[in-house]
Amino acid sequence: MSGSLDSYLVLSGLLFAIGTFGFLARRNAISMLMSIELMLNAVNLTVVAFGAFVPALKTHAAVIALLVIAVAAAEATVGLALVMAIYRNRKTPLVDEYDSMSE
Amino acid sequence: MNWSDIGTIAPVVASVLVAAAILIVDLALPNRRQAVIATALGGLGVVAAVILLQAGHAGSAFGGAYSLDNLTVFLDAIFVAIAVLTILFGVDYIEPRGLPIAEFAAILVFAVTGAMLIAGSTDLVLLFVALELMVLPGYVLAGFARRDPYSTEGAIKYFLLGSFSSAILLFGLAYVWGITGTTRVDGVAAALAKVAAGGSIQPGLAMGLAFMSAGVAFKMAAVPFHYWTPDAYQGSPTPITAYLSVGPKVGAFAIALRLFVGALGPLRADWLPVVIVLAAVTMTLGNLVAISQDNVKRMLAYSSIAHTGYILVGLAAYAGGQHSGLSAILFYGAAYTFMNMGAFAVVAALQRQPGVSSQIATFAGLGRRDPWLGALMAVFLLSLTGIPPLAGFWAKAYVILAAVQAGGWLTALAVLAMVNAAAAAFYYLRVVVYMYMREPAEELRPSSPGLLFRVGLGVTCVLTVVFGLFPAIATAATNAAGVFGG
Amino acid sequence: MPIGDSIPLIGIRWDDVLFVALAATLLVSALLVVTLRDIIRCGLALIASFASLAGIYVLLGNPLVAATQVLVYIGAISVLVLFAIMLTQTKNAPARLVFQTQTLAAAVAAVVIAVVITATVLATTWPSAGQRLWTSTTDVAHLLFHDYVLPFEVVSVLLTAAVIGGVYLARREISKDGENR
Amino acid sequence: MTYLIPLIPLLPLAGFVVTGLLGRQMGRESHQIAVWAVAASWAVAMVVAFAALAHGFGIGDGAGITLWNWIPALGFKAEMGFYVDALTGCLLIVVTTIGMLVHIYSIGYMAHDPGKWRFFAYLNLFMFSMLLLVLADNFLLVFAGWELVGLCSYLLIGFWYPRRSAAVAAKKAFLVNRIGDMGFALAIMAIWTQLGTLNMQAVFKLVEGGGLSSTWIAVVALLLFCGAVGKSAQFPLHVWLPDAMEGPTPVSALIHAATMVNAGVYLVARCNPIFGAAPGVMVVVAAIGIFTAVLAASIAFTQTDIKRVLAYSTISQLGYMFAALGVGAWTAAIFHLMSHGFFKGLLFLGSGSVIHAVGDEQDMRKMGGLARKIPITYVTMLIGSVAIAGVPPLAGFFSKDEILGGAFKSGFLWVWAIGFVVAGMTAFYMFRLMGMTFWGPSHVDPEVEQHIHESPTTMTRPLILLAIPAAALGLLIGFPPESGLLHQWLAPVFEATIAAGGRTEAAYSFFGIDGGLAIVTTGLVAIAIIAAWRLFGVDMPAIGLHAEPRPDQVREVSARRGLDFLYRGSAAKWWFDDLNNLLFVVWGGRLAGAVWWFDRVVIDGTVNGVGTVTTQAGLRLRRVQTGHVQNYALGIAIGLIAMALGYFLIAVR
Repeated sequence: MSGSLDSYLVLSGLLFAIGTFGFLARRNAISMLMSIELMLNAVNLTVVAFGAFVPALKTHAAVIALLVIAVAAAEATVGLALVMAIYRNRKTPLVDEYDSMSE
Repeated sequence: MNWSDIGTIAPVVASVLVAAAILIVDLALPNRRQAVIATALGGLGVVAAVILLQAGHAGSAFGGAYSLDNLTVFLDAIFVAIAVLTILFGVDYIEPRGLPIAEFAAILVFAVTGAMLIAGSTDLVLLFVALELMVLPGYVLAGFARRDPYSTEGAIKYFLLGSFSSAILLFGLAYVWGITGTTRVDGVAAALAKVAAGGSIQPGLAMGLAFMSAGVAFKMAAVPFHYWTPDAYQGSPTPITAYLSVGPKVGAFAIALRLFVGALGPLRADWLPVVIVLAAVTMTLGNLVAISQDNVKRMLAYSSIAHTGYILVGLAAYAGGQHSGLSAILFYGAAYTFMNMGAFAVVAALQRQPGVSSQIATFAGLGRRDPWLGALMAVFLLSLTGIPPLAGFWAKAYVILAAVQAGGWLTALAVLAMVNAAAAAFYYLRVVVYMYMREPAEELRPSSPGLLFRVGLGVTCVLTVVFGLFPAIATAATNAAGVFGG
Repeated sequence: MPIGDSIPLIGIRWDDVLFVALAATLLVSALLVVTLRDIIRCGLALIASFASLAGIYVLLGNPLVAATQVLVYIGAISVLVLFAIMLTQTKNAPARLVFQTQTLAAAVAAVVIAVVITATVLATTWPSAGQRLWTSTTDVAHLLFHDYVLPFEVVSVLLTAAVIGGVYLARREISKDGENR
Repeated sequence: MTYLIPLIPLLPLAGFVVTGLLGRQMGRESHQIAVWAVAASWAVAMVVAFAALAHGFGIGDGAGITLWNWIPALGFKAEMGFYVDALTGCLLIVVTTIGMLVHIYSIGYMAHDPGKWRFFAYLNLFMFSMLLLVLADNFLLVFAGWELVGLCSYLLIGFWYPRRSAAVAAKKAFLVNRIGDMGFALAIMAIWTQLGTLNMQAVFKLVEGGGLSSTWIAVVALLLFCGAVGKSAQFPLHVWLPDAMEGPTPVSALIHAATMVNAGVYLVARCNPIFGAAPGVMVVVAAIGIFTAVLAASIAFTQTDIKRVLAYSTISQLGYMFAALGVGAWTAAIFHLMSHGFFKGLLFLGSGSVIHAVGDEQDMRKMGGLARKIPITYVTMLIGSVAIAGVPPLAGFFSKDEILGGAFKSGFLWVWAIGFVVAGMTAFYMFRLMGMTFWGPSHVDPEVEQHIHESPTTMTRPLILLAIPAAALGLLIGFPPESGLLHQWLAPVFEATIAAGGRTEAAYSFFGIDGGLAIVTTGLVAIAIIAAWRLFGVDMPAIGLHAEPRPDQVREVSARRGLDFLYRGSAAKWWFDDLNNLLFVVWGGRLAGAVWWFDRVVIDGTVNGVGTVTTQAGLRLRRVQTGHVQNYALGIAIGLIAMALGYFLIAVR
């Protein structure tokens, strides 16, 4: 089981779907951010799994994973800063209350 | 890494240095905004010079991760022009609102650096990282007026959806990488050529394509991945909206060129139907919704969605076997950049005084209140409509002609594009009507923008007209840039 | 390995046990992240899922990524998230305040995506070696500073830009901004 | 001489730029530059036009000048160039002459309008666009001019924008025109994909050389005709022109009577090698043209707004021109275009003078008896009416006679028959207009009546100057019929097409078929004029017409007349009146009413309906944009799933 690429890819797919659900369902901006982190982790798991089973990709996977982690960190920085900024204006982190521009 | 590698990516290095220089000047000389602006504009001038020096040269650096070719030079030039124009338009707007120029300029230059990297990247990982470098500063810029609820609201929506789509794009990239076994564009293309020769594609690859297409479609604001556009555009400070409407969009099409044309070119028969549907839905929906907008910024946002659709027609024409579709995309990108930035700049000029809204009523009587501004807006809007002999006409003509040449379903797409172009006249000219055929509701002072702003407006207007009268000037470059990769 | 590859008597491989355990932890904690009503607990569950993922990376023979996962995700990002939670003073809330009105649709969409991915994965023949490969850290370093040096440099620029932008957005106001629409 | 050509459009363009940007500062003198620019352009155009006419250019050997190569890309050749031959020359004469006179007229007409500078700027821009359209040597440049005249028309119809109806009319004109423009654009695409060039003369050469299959020729011709239908307000795209009368009267005269609406006729005539090779399409052209002619004429019967009568008359006359094109009477069409340009321009400017005199009143029921009060306007308009009615020897007689004769002799008997009826109808409604406006008792508001005065000389002089060609043009260039000066000029342009059609024109026979037709037509016209005069021109106290003169309230009037039978003086008079009544008012009125209903409800309704549906769809779709970021995200997720399924479908294909 742990010896097949399929099981890891399915695992990462499930993680991605859980992240998607969180992103679509949660009202809190920070919860949505956490969901995005889950999705990015799913991507990383995919990458590392490919690296672990496909000889040509062996070392590359680690590098790509590292770069993705760094990008995720940058995204989190900007995202949390934006949450801070809008919290100061609106006094709520609930995203669906940010609808002053509907239609 | 060696010196020749650095030489190849010189424009990117230069623009990172410009961003650093802006911040250093701001630290060294606080409250000297002229120094900051001079540094930014001068630095970007140097970047432009470096790009021009590279024109005609070709090469690759970092083991094939980055390629210098005519496409890179052409796109780099557009991106630098976008940066310069954004700064020219931004100063007049940022200043009265007490926002810092240095941060604005530095973040903008970072974003443009990312865009320039996209233009030259021939490696999937570099492509993704460069994309993030382009969009992350974009989120910050969208929320740049951080005390303004609209600005931060637009920014957080842009950020959340943008990150969501980045994750989707990345997921797709991971699968394509896993199947082809390489991140280099030419390697991917070679692997996929084998796949394409073998007949049908594997489900895993199809899913990777789907996720990537969705991610890229989001970045270029194609329907149904466009939802972020109206809110982000309306909320952002207007000169930044001008930037967002062209910078990330041309950047997204640069990705499309490098990724779909360069790497996924062998599979173009597979993604052609998707692009056709996307193009058709995008331009139709963008136009339909634009018709019912009363806020000019929002109207221009929807119109920019429609323009995405027209540009996608060029991409579809390429996939349909018509190589001229690529130069058509590039011409469209250049023409769209100048006319759309110009249109947003006029909105920004009106909003120079804080508190002026971008509702269409603001434009009532502009033709008499401010004949120059009105005339410029009219030129930009007519060009966006596609009325000859302005740049927008040729832009549309080229993509549609390429589609017609490709034949088949693309002929139907071309006809649909023409129907859409005809319908679009309705809402663009509505603004013209307001400018020339309505009495202003309240008497607004004529806005007298600063010198820099006027220079920017002049440049966009002249280019819009010149590209219309002498499209040959641009087509020489687009034709050269349209033959890249394979 | 001194204790052998598989559990004595039952014959299940240790690896498989570990994998199942870690995968279960990962999925359960991830589900908790998206379903718990108290956002602080969500944050803690997030840390748990990051940790179990690090374990899976080790299992996949990639200790370097595992270490980075612990350092960056648990050490930095989680802390940032927890800080943000504190700063926005979000409290425990009833479900209707936590979830969107479209939760059901979201669940359906997520399930469809999960099914699509799973089906695709199972329907595809992967160019797999059939066994796990171990990644040497030296090779990674070599590759990072050779093939991937440009993306690496770009990431450093990206982090710089993110920090500048983040600081600008999050720092307290000094001057008053104008308004616009 | 060729180097003079670019000056013709560039002078008005310069005038537009200067007036547009500096006009407001020039105040009362803001018209100067615009008027002088057009006058200079007229002078140059006259030189060029007469040089071209005297030279006798044929297809492809006209005087051309290429300014620069417009687009070299895409294996595509289109030059920024101009081309002048005899056909261009004819159009130049009409456009620049009427354009100049309208400019002069507008000095007086718009004297008190605060937006005068804007008006003159637009007029100049229009002149530039129209001249560009006429002079262009390739289809793309024609298209550019085509779009620009549409834009100017839009700006000028809506000039008095505070009137809501004006803004609506402007929008409608633009949208309806866009439908036609799309046909034109598709035609350009088709030509380019099939022939690889857009230079008109090159295209014609290729078509004549058999470079295009007959199917494609028919497709291209039909698409081009679509464009012409929109611009020249032919059925079913005619709905915009009557509404366009909301614009200032000089605009109606210049754009909606004398120049822009002729663009469609010009385009078809210019593309005669293409149309000549598509006989099926020619029948369509003739049918649409003659149907429009009779439709519009019947509507003109019952209109009470003086400008609307003229608008429907214009549509009707344009229909005549298309009928002429359709039957292959090319020269006759251009002849009618020229003579119509002059007399309809005259009539519109005259109506403007009338409206000016009676205090901006356009309802003819509130006019009457103006002949003595504004004599110059009256006399010039009378000349125009006689000319359009087709009374010999004025311009309209010759051009109309040639069209009818052409239709008859080419075997299009049905076209001739309908055209013959329309000739009578034209005379009738024009003299109804004259009667209601100038003759009989006055129904002008007494308060306004005191202020009725003749217009200033800047307005009357253009009327007099236009009356001269309206009266004399026919004799000057159209006599002797079918071999006059105009025929000699235009022969090289059309002879190849006519020859290719295999139709040999019989010589004009004064004492044969042609003379007979002319006499019959003239007879009908005379009857119609007399009928209209009796009906609308004479004061009839016996039946109380002066007390309640509402000729449009047809049934009411006729019912009264039935009761008043005994009061009648003579049986002959009764018979005459009643026949007229029956023929032209009761039946005609009912028919016209039905046509009017059809036009307003069905055709107009369709046009408006398309707009409403589009807007509604936009509003519905707009609701998707809820402002909630998760709704957007869900949309993206659904799009992602759809895209994945799409790719799977492609993959298993």
